[in-house]
Amino acid sequence: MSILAYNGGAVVAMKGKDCVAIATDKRFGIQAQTVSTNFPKVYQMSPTLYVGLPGLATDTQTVFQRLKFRMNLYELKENRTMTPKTFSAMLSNLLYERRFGPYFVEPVIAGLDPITEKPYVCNMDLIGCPNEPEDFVVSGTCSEQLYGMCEALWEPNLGPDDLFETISQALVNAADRDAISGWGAVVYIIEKDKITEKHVKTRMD
Amino acid sequence: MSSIGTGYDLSASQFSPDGRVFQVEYAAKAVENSGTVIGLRGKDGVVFAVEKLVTSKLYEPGANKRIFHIDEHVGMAVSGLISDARQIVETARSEASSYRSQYGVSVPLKYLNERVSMYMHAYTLYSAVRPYGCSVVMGSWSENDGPQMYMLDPSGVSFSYFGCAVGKAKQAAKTEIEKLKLADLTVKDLIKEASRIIYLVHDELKDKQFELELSWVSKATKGRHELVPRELAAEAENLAKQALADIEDSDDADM
Amino acid sequence: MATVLAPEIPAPGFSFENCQRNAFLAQKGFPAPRATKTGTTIVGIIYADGVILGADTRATEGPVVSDKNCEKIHYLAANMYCCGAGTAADTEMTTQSVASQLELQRLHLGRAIPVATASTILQRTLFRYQGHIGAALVLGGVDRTGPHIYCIYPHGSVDKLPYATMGSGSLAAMAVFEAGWKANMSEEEGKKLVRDAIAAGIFNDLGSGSNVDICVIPTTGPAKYLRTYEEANVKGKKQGNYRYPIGTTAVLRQRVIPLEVESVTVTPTQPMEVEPSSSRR
Amino acid sequence: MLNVEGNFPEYAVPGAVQHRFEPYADNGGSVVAIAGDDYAVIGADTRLSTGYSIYTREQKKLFQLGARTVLGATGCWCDTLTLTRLLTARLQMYQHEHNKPMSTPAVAQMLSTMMYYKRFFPYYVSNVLAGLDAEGKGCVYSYDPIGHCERSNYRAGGSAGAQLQPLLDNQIGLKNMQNVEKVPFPKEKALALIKDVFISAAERDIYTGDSIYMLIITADGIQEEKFELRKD
Amino acid sequence: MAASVVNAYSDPSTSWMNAPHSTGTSIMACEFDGGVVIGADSRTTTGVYIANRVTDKLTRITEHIYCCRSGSAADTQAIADIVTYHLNFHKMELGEAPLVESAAAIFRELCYNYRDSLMAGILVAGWDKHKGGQIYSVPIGGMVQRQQVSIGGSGSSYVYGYVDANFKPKMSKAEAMKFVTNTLTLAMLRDGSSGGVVRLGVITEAGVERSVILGDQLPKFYED
Repeated sequence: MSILAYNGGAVVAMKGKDCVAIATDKRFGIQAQTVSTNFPKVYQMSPTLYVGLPGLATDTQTVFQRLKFRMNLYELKENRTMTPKTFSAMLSNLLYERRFGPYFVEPVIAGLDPITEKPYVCNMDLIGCPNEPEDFVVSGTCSEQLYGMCEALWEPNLGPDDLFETISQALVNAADRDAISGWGAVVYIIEKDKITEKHVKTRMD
Repeated sequence: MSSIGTGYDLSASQFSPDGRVFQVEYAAKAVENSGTVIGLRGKDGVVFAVEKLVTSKLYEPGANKRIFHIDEHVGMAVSGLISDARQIVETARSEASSYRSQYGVSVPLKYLNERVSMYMHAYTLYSAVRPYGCSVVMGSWSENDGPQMYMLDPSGVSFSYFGCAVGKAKQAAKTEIEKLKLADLTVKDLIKEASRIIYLVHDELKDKQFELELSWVSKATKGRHELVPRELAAEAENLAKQALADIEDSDDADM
Repeated sequence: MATVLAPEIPAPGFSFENCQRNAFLAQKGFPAPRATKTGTTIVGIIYADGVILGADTRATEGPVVSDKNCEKIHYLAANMYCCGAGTAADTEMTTQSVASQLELQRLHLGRAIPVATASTILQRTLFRYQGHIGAALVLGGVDRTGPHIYCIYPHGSVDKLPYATMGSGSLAAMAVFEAGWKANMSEEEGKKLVRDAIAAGIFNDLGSGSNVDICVIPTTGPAKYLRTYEEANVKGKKQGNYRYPIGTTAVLRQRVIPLEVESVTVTPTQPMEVEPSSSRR
Repeated sequence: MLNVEGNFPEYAVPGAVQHRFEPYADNGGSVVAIAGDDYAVIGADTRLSTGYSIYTREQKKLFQLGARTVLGATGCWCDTLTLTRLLTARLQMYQHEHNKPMSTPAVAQMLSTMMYYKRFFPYYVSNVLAGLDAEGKGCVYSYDPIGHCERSNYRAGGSAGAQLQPLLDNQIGLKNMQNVEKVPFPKEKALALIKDVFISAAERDIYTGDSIYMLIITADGIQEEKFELRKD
Repeated sequence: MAASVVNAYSDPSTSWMNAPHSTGTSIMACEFDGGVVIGADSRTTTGVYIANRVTDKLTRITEHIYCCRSGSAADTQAIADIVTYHLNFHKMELGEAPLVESAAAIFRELCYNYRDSLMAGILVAGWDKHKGGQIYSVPIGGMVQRQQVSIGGSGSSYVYGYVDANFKPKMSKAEAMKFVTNTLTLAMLRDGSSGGVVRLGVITEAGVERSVILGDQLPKFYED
């Protein structure tokens, strides 16, 4: 059993028309036992920049705090908000520093560029290899299921509401086919003028 | 000597107005006070002869020797402050041994000389340290390079010589050495010549007693630097005394 | 020790902080997962007027394709590009680090850097880590001594060749090269040969796929990085429609966080009037 | 000393190297089957691979076990061939004994027993059986390598099984969707869905691709259909 | 679904992807009247795949000193680089061409001190004004041994007999080159890890003279 499947969990992010969406399940478990159903893996780093950190829960929290620290330093020094691309590079370096003793997280980044408002999604493996596709990224214990769902459901230029439906159906149906993901889900729809946070009703088994 | 005592001679890191580094010159002076050391390079090897002054009868014979072994094939004769010289010997030995450990062959004298010169020169640049008060002569013989001899000064300058002399009676010794046709002489002849010159230049009035030290490195010793065997040394010394006696007789005759 | 509560600026270079913990976990039956690997077909040839590099664009995590259009031809310098196979993060980071070292050197020396320098830096970096940095690279570039192709293996050995292939698809690509390569090919012939070699890898090797990227580096003129030179494979046209009517997904609660958008006026920036530095020299 | 055998085979002392016999091989491939009220559709990709190379791009992985029953099998191809050979032999014996062909549920049960027979040295095969049952209704049976049999309306199996299954749950099982009412799933929609689901699988699974070969089982016989996929 | 029993990477047909890059190799050096002849095959393999069929295993250290590399390509290249750097630095200090013996001593220093992590069998051959043509063999353990003729690499085991039977001291240059070519060809015929072309080098006081004998021009021997 891989260490990435010790606590379970899954994250998916998709690009839409002038918007991006990022969704996470809410399970926290120790191997087969579910301990909490309120442990979302997505954190807000800046108004239009979210990061999802599925994997080993302890590393999820450590990496988030380390990221927050480095980002605060950056924003204090540069006196401007960090663009998603720069944030990815920073996260990639943070993970690659530990190339030979890695953190067990496979992050997903979703956001709008604060200046150009262009949607941006990216995911990485546990040692920070960035992958910045045009459509969607998946991560977590049911990544194969998520790939199958997203590959079929995603279309270019989906509006915020359609994007919400698509990403939710992708996550929920994929999580249902994975014993250690699910137990509630939350979706963030990020547009340039507002963030919509929706808690989706899912099976709780 | 114009700017003596004007404060420019206190540190090795200062030039006097006329461009001299007094500390180095004073170091050379220190060398003058010690016994005479001569080195002769012949056809098939190198000979060292040292006039080691004995300032008190209480000394054991052979104490404070002034000829050292640096490596199997390299000998060194020293003049000036003996304690300074010993540090130079130590340095030369460690250079030679590290070369052998790294490159697996014995150190070429040309290279060793450069390294030791650099070392001595380093002490003439800074005020925190004083230059070495000694001059050393290094000699070696090898199949490929033949006989080689270098003399190093406190300034860190060094030259390769056929014959050289340093110390108390260096000038007298040099005039004698220039008379010899060194290129044709073998080390066997050279130890006799060297002894003769030492006895000749030795001043009985000022420095009553002295011990003659002799060493050589040649084809005959298969490139190993060794002290000259006792009987050969004794023979050379007697011939030298003989020669000195003849000269004194002829002086009486002149009168 | 920089605890999470009192974080410090990270020291440069690798940190081995988690090694002990990870070893403990591995011993407890949780082996470390595999990082993204690029199965990959990468090639490089020397043609009449320089070098041509080629690569596929598929990155895999075991049997699953993680990136369908990743960039495997990395910029090293104006006159040099480097294709990477093996562990994706290693090729990415190694080439980025060497690219910055080369730029620093170029600024320092004031002249273009020879390809051999990049090859040596890469070789020594990889040798130092004894193959643990899993980067297999085809380095191609031109300098005043002409065009060069270097094959650099993860353990730190280098082959200098007129044509080379690396990665899981290298056998398929090498077959095409051994049949088709000639000295002094024209740019068109070269591009066609490289395209064929990559296509051979894409179709016959499961670790390679998607598109063909090509990069032509002529001795005269700038390098031309032809990203997606040919889209060898296109996703099938979906028969059905999978758009959900709004409201399909059951929502427990929701909230909207308005963002006040600072007045963002995107004005094309004028280059600041400053006399060019070169005139000062 | 640096372990010579591992890294430098030509310096290894012959005879000192231990090669463990590996009984299984994974030749990839995926299967999907959908059962409707009066039909059953089963499709499998036609790529046979080993490691990173392809044996063939046109290997049919569907086996007709009677007029109304088709088996889709992927995984270790040598096991598949052996299993299907034994199956056809058993069908023949049943025909001779009972003077009538086996019904699909009967075949399903027999397959389950045959696989459990090798409980401790399993066939490394993921099987999906599709057909019409005695009443002519569509049925799909799926198996794990040691014969556990489950009947359902739709099932995906093989190397891209994990990628295919959730979409079938959502589109056929109408899972997690509000205000949708269950309506019998037409054959045309099933065919379209199989094609779409394989298109997604070919994108993301390196062992699935080239083309799919489908059999549509209805009361009046079995038609076949081919559909091209990406070749990389 | 049963977990995938088979690990794709243990499958022999893909083992070449992660096998390190090794010079399987047949190398040789032979003293003759006036200098030394060195020779090598040109095959480098990763596992069973021939990664480079035109490798140059005769690596220049100084104008008059070459080394023949066998074993891990990475290790031998790194060692050769370090020795080249060190010896050229030494040449500057010395002011004259370094001794072949010194080069061998530096190779030994590296190969012995790091013998646990290196896989390198190196022949050091060259000419210097002290001892003329010399050959020093530095095998895998890191010892140094001067020899009049020396062979190395996995192909050498096939030709020890031929060398013992045919080596004569003080051969002429032509004889020595013929002898080395024959030996290497025989090794390449029998050893799977050796092949390609034969690269030769003749090192005398005048420097080095390199030549290549292509695969089809190699001498013919018994082939059933």
